[in-house]
Amino acid sequence: MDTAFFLRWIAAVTERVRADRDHLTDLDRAIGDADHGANLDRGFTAVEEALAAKPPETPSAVLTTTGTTLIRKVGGASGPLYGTLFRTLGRAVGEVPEVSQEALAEAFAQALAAVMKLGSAQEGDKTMIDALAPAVPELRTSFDAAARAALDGARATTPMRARKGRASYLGDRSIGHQDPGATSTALVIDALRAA
Amino acid sequence: MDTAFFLRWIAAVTERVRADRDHLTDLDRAIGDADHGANLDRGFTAVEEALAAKPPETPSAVLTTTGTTLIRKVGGASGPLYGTLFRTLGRAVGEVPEVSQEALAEAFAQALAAVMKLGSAQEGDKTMIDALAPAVPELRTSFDAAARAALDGARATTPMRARKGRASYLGDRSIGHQDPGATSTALVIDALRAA
Amino acid sequence: MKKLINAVGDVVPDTLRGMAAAHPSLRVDVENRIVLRAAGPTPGKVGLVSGGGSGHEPLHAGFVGYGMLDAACPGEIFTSPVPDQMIEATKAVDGGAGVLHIVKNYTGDVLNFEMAAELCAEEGAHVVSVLVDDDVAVQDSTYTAGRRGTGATLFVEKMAGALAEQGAPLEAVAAMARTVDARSRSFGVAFSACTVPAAGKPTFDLGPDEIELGIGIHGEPGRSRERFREAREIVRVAMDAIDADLPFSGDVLVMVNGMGATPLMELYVAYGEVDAYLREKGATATRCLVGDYVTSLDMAGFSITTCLLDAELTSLWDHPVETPALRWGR
Amino acid sequence: MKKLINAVGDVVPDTLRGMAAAHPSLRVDVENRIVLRAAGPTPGKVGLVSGGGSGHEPLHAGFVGYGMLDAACPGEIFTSPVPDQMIEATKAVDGGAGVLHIVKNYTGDVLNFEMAAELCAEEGAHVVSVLVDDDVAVQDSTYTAGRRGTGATLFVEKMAGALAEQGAPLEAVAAMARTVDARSRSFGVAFSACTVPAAGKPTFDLGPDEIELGIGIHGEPGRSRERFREAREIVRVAMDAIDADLPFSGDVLVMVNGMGATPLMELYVAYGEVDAYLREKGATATRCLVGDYVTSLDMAGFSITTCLLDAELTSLWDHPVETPALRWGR
Ligand SMILES: Nc1ncnc2c1ncn2[C@@H]1O[C@H](COP(=O)(O)OP(=O)(O)O)[C@@H](O)[C@H]1O
Ligand SMILES: Nc1ncnc2c1ncn2[C@@H]1O[C@H](COP(=O)(O)OP(=O)(O)O)[C@@H](O)[C@H]1O
Ligand SMILES: [Mg+2]
Ligand SMILES: [Mg+2]
Ligand SMILES: [Mg+2]
Ligand SMILES: [Mg+2]
Repeated sequence: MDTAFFLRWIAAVTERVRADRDHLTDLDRAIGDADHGANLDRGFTAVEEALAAKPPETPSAVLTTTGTTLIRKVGGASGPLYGTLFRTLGRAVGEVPEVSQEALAEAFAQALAAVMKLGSAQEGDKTMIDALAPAVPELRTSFDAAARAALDGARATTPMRARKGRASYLGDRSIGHQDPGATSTALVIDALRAA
Repeated sequence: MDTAFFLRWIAAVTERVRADRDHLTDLDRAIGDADHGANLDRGFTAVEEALAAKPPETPSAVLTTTGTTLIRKVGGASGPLYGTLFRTLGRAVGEVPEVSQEALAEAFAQALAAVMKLGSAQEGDKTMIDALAPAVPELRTSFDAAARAALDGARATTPMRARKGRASYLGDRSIGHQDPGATSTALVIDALRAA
Repeated sequence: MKKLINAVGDVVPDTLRGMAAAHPSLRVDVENRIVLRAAGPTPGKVGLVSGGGSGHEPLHAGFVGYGMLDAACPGEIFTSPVPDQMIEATKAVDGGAGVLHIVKNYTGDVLNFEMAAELCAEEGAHVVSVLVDDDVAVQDSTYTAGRRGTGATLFVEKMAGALAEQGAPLEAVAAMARTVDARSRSFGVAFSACTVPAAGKPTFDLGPDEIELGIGIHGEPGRSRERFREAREIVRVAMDAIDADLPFSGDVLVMVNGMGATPLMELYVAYGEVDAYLREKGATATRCLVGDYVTSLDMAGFSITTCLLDAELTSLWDHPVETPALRWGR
Repeated sequence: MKKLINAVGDVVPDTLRGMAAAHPSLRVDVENRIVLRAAGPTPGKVGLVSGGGSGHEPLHAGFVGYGMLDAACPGEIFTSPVPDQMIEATKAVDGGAGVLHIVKNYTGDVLNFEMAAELCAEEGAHVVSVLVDDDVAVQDSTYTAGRRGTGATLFVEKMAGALAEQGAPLEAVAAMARTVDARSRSFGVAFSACTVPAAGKPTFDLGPDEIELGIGIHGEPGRSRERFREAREIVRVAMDAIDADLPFSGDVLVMVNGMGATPLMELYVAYGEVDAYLREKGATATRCLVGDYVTSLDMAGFSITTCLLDAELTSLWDHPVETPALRWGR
């Protein structure tokens, strides 16, 4: 997968986030503060601009610019978390012109660890980790399998009681709602198929 | 008409005001500040207490106590206006044990003049004057006729454009609503029949 | 009706009890509904008394203290107080230099203050009354009760209060109050009606896209109902109405006042537009207040009050003030 | 959604522009979203930086000035600011004695401030962070993100700010901030949800007889939904929750805070009940604030924040302060 692939991926994510913006915000209204869609839309719009302003020449540069821009523009919990995810991916793939499926899968494993460390969340805490963690091993086999795993993981957050992020303040009242961050993570993974 | 008659009259007014409280407030909501019923109810409840605490021994005392109590307890535009009405009645009937129909009518004529002077309102300004003024001449003949005239006068305020009081701020938008003060005045006059 | 109250009939006394507990600088007579400075009257100083219906908090009781009022008389909600309150207050604050009554121009306030002033005069007190009538939404003509007194009341209380504190005689303090009123104008806009507790429902109904222009401070509907617009345009309507009546020039004191349920954030957005408007007209907002000062219970909306300043008014505005709701310089 | 704004995307910059116009004591960088004291950093004084999502006005920008913050970083509405803002602010206020970051305990605020502090430290700045986590409605356990930071933020900013102004070193100022947080507790109640402009509809729906108990300041629903009750009972629920966590005794600083759409009158009614409750417990409300200080856009409701005072805290509270939203002593 070359630089163009990663640019297509990020473009697809940007498009999906824009399309699903209100849905993500609605999910966040139920158990958060009604801004998750707006946050990611603001962030990826800035990413789009950053990538257009100074087109990166390696896969690593695409991913690092994406991560840094998200950290600089999103704020909230998702800014540092998604920012760390993409920056870790960028560091892990290294300065190469092409990234193998295996190398990408390995980079995602490192990114998952970094995000879990930053947010100190575990699987089952009803966060983006619940979509990311099951997808990572599947990335070795196929994007389709990873996308399915992420989507299933996101859906599986519905009956969970949140233990991290704003939703945790709701205690048992967080049960019965799908986590917005897990939902957007499923979208990010799913967009790999379109790239 | 003796002291007992005037006590019955004020008691009847008190009862009617209580029963029509919400209606009067609703009328005031449309073109005023939604307090006319509450104002009069508070005032006449205080009158009831004052008359019970120190039972007056003449018609004049009944009327003066009523007027003074209204001034002391109502506030708003209607406090001084109704207070002046009853105080003027009290002064005009004089310290006699019985008041003739003619003397009462004459006292009402003086009260009308006093209220018009205090509020500098004319007939047609969409105020309590529009119920009071047509009733006063009829008082010489019968309470029934006076009550009818007051009620007709109150109803006739509906198409008027207010020129005094809060309703005047609404300009043309005051048109189409019956004046709360004229409505309560019709009730005061009508209560003479029950006394 | 969800209100943070105990019982409809207890709102005013409960509010006063809360104020008494919160502000040791005030002496609150809950029974007789009079709010005084705890320190008592200042000998030789003109006393300032104001009052009006409750529901406009912090007006008036929140402006009792050094540099502003000596006493406030809160009436029932939206109902002017009764003469007894004003008479008691007048007696309590008379430091020997006479007492100024600051009266908002409403039939009820005017009549009750008039009765009080007459009775005070009969008892030998020296009382002068000034009317505040700043609301340009009301045509001042023989066909109305005259303009309403709204936001400028705060300006009058502040500047006349400063002059009184500086030792000026009653006539000068009253003249200053009239000057401030003459230089001040207001215009109000409602996004929602308010609910008088005793009435239990909103004073009017507004559709989701409607606003009322030219409202007063008692939940009355305004002069016209219009389509909701962006802040810049709504501010322009209000400022145009004021400018048409008394053109802006020079230094201007501006209050962007919330009606009770409008967030401070939105008031700052509006203030930014007011500031830009004045620049366009070649005038300058040199002093301002942004916040809830003269409210209408839980109404959403705002009002703009302006006062054309000169050096004297500016220095009276800057004079120290120490009240629950307005404080600087000490 | 009727809001006094120009466009959904412009609310934060328009608010900052309004603040800049209204308060010459502030230097507002609208582009980079940083609010500073116009006078610049005080040499030798510890700099205080705070920040968080917008929509809580006057928090934080309204508390920038003598005796409180040196800088505030406003994020998007209810969204924590980004590290760039905090880094710029930290540099701008460093007077050579280091900088204190006052962080409300939310995942977003914590993570972004952490990143900023790391980068500042890499560049050689001396930064210490303190977390504010005063909300007793949230169980503080390994199963939550910990208690939320709400009203006590104001207390921390005020008292740590006073100590910094008095020349104390960074470690002492940070320790004081932690002490104030440890002695402070909050509990919030919503009568209505708020509407985030970008979302366009209320964050939750409440029936005409329902209230949310234990809400935070971001329009999140609370811990439970209950039937509407009179002020005395609602205040008791809030005070009982606080008292169970940190029993009242001695001198207490109390803030009865409006969430944005609750009239001052009602806040005073509530304050009267708080005062009575404390007396019952043998404690005394010796200092208080009643008004809108830490808001949630247009939410109706209120919160109570208390802090157990001692002589030192009382004197830090009384220390002069001169900010747009809190001012006394100068
Ligand atoms: N500690 C955490 N670890 C991992 N993900 C988290 C954590 N806290 C929150 N999240 C994710 O962030 C999402 C919320 O993002 P967003 O709404 O943009 O930020 P905020 O909560 O600051 O408003 C949640 O749905 C959750 O998936
Ligand atoms: N100048 C006036 N002269 C006579 N009646 C008046 C005048 N102004 C107001 N009123 C009467 O008072 C009524 C309103 O009384 P009320 O609601 O109790 O007082 P307020 O207007 O102060 O709230 C009006 O409906 C009108 O009939
Ligand atoms: Mg969120
Ligand atoms: Mg009325
Ligand atoms: Mg009234
Ligand atoms: Mg957020």
